[in-house]
Amino acid sequence: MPDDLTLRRSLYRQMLLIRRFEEASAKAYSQGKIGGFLHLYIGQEASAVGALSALRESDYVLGTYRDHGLALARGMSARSCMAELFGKVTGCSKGLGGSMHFFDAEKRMLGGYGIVGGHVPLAAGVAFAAKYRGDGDVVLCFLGEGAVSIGDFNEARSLAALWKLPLVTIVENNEYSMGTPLERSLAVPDTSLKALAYGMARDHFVADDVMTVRSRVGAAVARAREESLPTLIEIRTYRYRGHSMSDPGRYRTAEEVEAHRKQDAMLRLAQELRDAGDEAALAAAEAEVEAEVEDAVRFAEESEQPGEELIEAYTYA
Amino acid sequence: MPDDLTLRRSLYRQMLLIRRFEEASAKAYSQGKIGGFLHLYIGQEASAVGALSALRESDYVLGTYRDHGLALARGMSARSCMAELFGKVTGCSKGLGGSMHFFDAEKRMLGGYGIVGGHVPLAAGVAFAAKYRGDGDVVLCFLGEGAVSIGDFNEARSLAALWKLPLVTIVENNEYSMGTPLERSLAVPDTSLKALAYGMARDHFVADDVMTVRSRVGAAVARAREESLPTLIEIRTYRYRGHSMSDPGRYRTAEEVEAHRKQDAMLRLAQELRDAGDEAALAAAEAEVEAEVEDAVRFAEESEQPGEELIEAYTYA
Amino acid sequence: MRELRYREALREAIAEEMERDAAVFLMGEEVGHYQGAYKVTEGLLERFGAGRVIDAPIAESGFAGIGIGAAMVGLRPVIEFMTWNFSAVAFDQILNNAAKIRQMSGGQFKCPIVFRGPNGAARQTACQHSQCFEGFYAHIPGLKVVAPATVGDAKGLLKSAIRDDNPVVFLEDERLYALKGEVPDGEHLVPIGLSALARDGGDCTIVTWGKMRHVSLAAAEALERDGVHCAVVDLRSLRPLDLSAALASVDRTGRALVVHEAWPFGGVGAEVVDGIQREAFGALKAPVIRVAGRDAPMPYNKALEDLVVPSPDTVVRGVRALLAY
Amino acid sequence: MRELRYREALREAIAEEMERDAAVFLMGEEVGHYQGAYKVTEGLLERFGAGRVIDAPIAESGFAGIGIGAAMVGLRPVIEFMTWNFSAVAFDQILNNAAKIRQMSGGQFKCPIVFRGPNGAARQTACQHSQCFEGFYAHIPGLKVVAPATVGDAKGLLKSAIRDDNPVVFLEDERLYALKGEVPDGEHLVPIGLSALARDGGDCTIVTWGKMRHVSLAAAEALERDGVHCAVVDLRSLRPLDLSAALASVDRTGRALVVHEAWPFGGVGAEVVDGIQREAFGALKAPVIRVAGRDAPMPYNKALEDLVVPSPDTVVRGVRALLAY
Ligand SMILES: Cc1ncc(C[n+]2csc(CCOP(=O)(O)OP(=O)(O)O)c2C)c(N)n1
Ligand SMILES: Cc1ncc(C[n+]2csc(CCOP(=O)(O)OP(=O)(O)O)c2C)c(N)n1
Ligand SMILES: [Mg+2]
Ligand SMILES: [Mg+2]
Repeated sequence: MPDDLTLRRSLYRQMLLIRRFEEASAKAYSQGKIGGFLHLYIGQEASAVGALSALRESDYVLGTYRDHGLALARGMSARSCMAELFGKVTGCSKGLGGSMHFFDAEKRMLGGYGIVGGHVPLAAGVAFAAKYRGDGDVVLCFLGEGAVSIGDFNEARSLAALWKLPLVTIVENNEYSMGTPLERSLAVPDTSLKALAYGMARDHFVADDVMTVRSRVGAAVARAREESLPTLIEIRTYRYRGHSMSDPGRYRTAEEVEAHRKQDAMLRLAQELRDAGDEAALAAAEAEVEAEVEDAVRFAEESEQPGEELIEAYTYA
Repeated sequence: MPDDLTLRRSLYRQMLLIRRFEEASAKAYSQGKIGGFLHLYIGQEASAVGALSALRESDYVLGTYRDHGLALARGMSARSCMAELFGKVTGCSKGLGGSMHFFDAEKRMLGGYGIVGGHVPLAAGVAFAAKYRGDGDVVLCFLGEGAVSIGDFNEARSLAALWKLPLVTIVENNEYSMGTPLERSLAVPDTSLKALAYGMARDHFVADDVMTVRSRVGAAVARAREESLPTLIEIRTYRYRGHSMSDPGRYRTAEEVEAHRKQDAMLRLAQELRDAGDEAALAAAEAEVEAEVEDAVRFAEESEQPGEELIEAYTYA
Repeated sequence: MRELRYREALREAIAEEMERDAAVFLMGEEVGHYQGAYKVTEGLLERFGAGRVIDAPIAESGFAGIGIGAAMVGLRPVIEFMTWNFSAVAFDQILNNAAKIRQMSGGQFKCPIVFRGPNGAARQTACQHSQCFEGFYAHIPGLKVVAPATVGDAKGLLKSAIRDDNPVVFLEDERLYALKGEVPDGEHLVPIGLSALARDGGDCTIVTWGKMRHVSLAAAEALERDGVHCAVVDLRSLRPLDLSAALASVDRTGRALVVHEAWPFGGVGAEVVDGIQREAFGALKAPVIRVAGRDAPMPYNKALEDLVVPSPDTVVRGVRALLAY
Repeated sequence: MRELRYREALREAIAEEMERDAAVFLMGEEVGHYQGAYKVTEGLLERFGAGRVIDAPIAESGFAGIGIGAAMVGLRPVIEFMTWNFSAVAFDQILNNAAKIRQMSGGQFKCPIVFRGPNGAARQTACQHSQCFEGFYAHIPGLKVVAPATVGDAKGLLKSAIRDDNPVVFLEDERLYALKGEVPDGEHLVPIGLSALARDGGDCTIVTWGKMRHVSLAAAEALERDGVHCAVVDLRSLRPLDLSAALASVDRTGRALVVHEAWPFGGVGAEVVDGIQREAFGALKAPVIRVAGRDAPMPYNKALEDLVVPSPDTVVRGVRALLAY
């Protein structure tokens, strides 16, 4: 167990890496070096970083297409992530998956998924397997608040509760599903209430402090590991960028975004570290991360394209 | 508004008709005159009869494959229903649908459906149309407690609540989904609680008294008609027969079934009427219903088979 | 004649039918306030109001089913899938309700509903977002399936689909939304069930639909320069399938190449082969062959995606193989 | 050799593989306490316990997805759909997860899972409960699809499917569960991807699968009495598709009839036609024709159902039409 300051430094560094990595990927996208959909996580970093810091290495993580933050927080290298965005064979999914499908078997990052809600039953299945084997591993599954109306979320929730699976489902409520604000997508905005009629534990909090995220998710992870009980958590957060790069973002005002940026969890943590006299460490982190991201971009640029033989190579095992 | 006694007499007659109709269909099934699946409603009559008595003619009803009771309670003729079971062209669905697919456009019986949960979004759609037109009609949708884990129930519930549709969803909790008792299908046995996190009104009661069913469902219907608000109701009930004719029913004891038969809502109502000095009316009802069912069977036997031209006739409009 | 973009032609079709018939409404994700994920429905919310242009939460099976229920009682829903890939979660509603309601009710109910959205690959959207659904839906009796390739057909077929009393699977293409083309002035309806000869030629018959019409025409032009004359038949409707133009052409050419983006196994492509070899057996100088999307999930990488989706080059190679038979 | 029923052969296959490999488990509705809706899994709960024989609530998409997730991390789930009709609500899980996981993870994860249950018409179960799903699933790269017709193949193919590292769609048939047939003693594996010549004959080649193998054989016997010699090829595996036996036979007969219960448009039947006309073009004396289920939702009425599903009579008529060509 690292002491508090060391821990907060490392969490800060992870948040900073995610932000700089995504700023660089946005730039590369505008230069046409990245194609398809690119969903940025900027603004939500505290949620993934805090939550994943509560896991042990053998635990599992699954998420949506908005998966860069999860991947980096899970310890996947900026190189393999950036190379994946560039569609290179050195990417975490060999350039076949792209932004929405980051996978790393070794890190137990079981992927980013493109069909809203579709990965939640998979997460329950991984939890089922952990329980089947009795190895005490826990599964963390991330989804957006726009995903709670769809069938698969409901079916996974029903089965996870009935079968007491070691699954922690985290709904990142960032107030919008694409251009749809909460009032047009949900009759009841607190999605963690959906645990109630299912006999599942629940929690609900704001991701303004990464340490809070860590401890609250930690409690759910402990419940899953020790009692094999699922928890549904809603983390209130906010994305600063559009839904994806093509989103003009007309559905919200610049003022609204600004107001949220003022609450930025990463800057808040930076301030705390500064107050703790950590100025130097902050500067070091900034420099390290910048170098790491530059290196990742260079690596991605210089890497090879996947060969034609990879088209059918993974259709079957 | 009929006076209480007249009303109870008529409800009793409907319940009796359903029971005798199904006893006759079970007999015909064992004689090989009816094929496919036959899901009997015997034991649950008070639920359909009480609920539908709270509707007006222009309201709509949808249900599952266990739809004979709904159809008869909705005023469909025993002839057209029995002929459908016999697969005759005089049947309510021309012999093309069979037991699971009773339809009657005129009576606004919008069908029995075979895919668990699949009809619930349809019911929400009919309610959407009623609201779209503003004609004040209400939709009653029946399903079993085994259907609440499936995606479509959840999606319809989410949309009906969000869009405030005039939909009354009635979960008939008969304690079993096929051979599965509540404890193996639901983490929380009261399915009406699933209204909670969706901002939907709810109710929950036992179908031991048809008048109670009528008034409680009536309240929900009024809420739908006057305020265009959906309600989720669980009616506790019990089926005396197997899930379908092929069910050996080994998953429950004869004692359990007996205990429920002792609570029979139809016999209870008969006793009430008897106590009200209605002995003669009861006997008359028995005789009438018997004649009606015999006539229905004869009609079904004597009716024509649908012609080959009907195979493709309704594939397209 | 006016020049419009494919997406504008679709918008015009929806707007005209909504004007004409109060029973027509539009429902889907981001169709209203967001103006449509691909701007097909831009301005419709402002024009027709939130009562008839309905933004739906992410619940495709739920709102597809709501459309079917509404259609049963007389409304004429136009349900947008943001892309057809997301119709997979509504597959049961389309297969077991939309396509069955009429038959299982003994003809008492109809289901006049249009399911529409972009089909096939976009650009580097990877395997879950790049699929062709015509093979799944055209297999199902009770559904109609259309895939307009031109701007005029986009408008004319969508208007016919909205007026059709059956469920219609309407396959658009994200890569065609910006395409410009001519649309006749005034009321323009294209009947469902008629193919079109996009180009005539006596050496080989290319049978195709959707975006592949344009790929096939580009190939035919390249071949023309080498003196090879290809006819290109655009099926337009996949169910019902009209092979008359294709068969008439094969009668002359004796050679047929079926070009489609969808996976090779089964599907509409195989059905077209089946029909041609059966109806034109005597005329065929070579077997009917196909140029199809590769039999694999779509890779994200741009270069690989370009190898998976048929291109003018692969079509040219297909024609040459056929001529060399 | 022992004589078993089709359902017993399936049960034996599951039991043997569960004995052999602790990673194999069975999940589905009523598979345990109820002993299986069609008694295929009778006794397995008592034998392997509730930890490995899991009764699931009605949530096909949920438990199909749970199976896929479990398969990703090394378990080998056997997921039962009470009938394949109910797989429609799990279509997205099979299409977008089971068939994609391996490719979209760049080959890091496999998905060794079997989805099994009865396919096609039962008896008078009407339109929502009488459908053939091979056309939908065989279209999808990443899936394997098998349809055993005999008792021996039921056991041997199911064991191979459970050991396969890919998602396998295993199509049984409610009308075959009581069928008796021989099963070799000891370990009996039938490799996926091999068709079988069920009967030889020089006049016409019938290519079929599943229950239609038996219908085709009955037709062939009737024709034999009139001196018409038909070969009957049972494909057994639909994806991968093995046409070698069919092509070898067509080389001799010059005539091919494809017989299947599934709807006529597209699907596996059209794919088989496509392959035969392409590979055996020179040998064909007549076009390849098909005897298929009628292009309509299944009627409940018994007489009409019997007209929709191919019978020995319709197959005989098909062969005669082919010979008369
Ligand atoms: C089944 C399905 N329907 C629609 C989409 C298109 N889509 C992708 S993301 C998205 C919005 C999701 O919002 P939310 O769940 O809140 O997650 P966020 O993007 O805010 O992280 C939509 C509609 C999809 N990918 N899958
Ligand atoms: C999607 C789907 N899965 C499985 C089935 C098979 N099935 C038919 S009825 C039934 C049990 C339903 O139980 P419940 O919902 O409680 O209704 P009840 O039969 O008790 O009225 C099952 C599993 C089906 N028809 N549809
Ligand atoms: Mg969101
Ligand atoms: Mg029940």
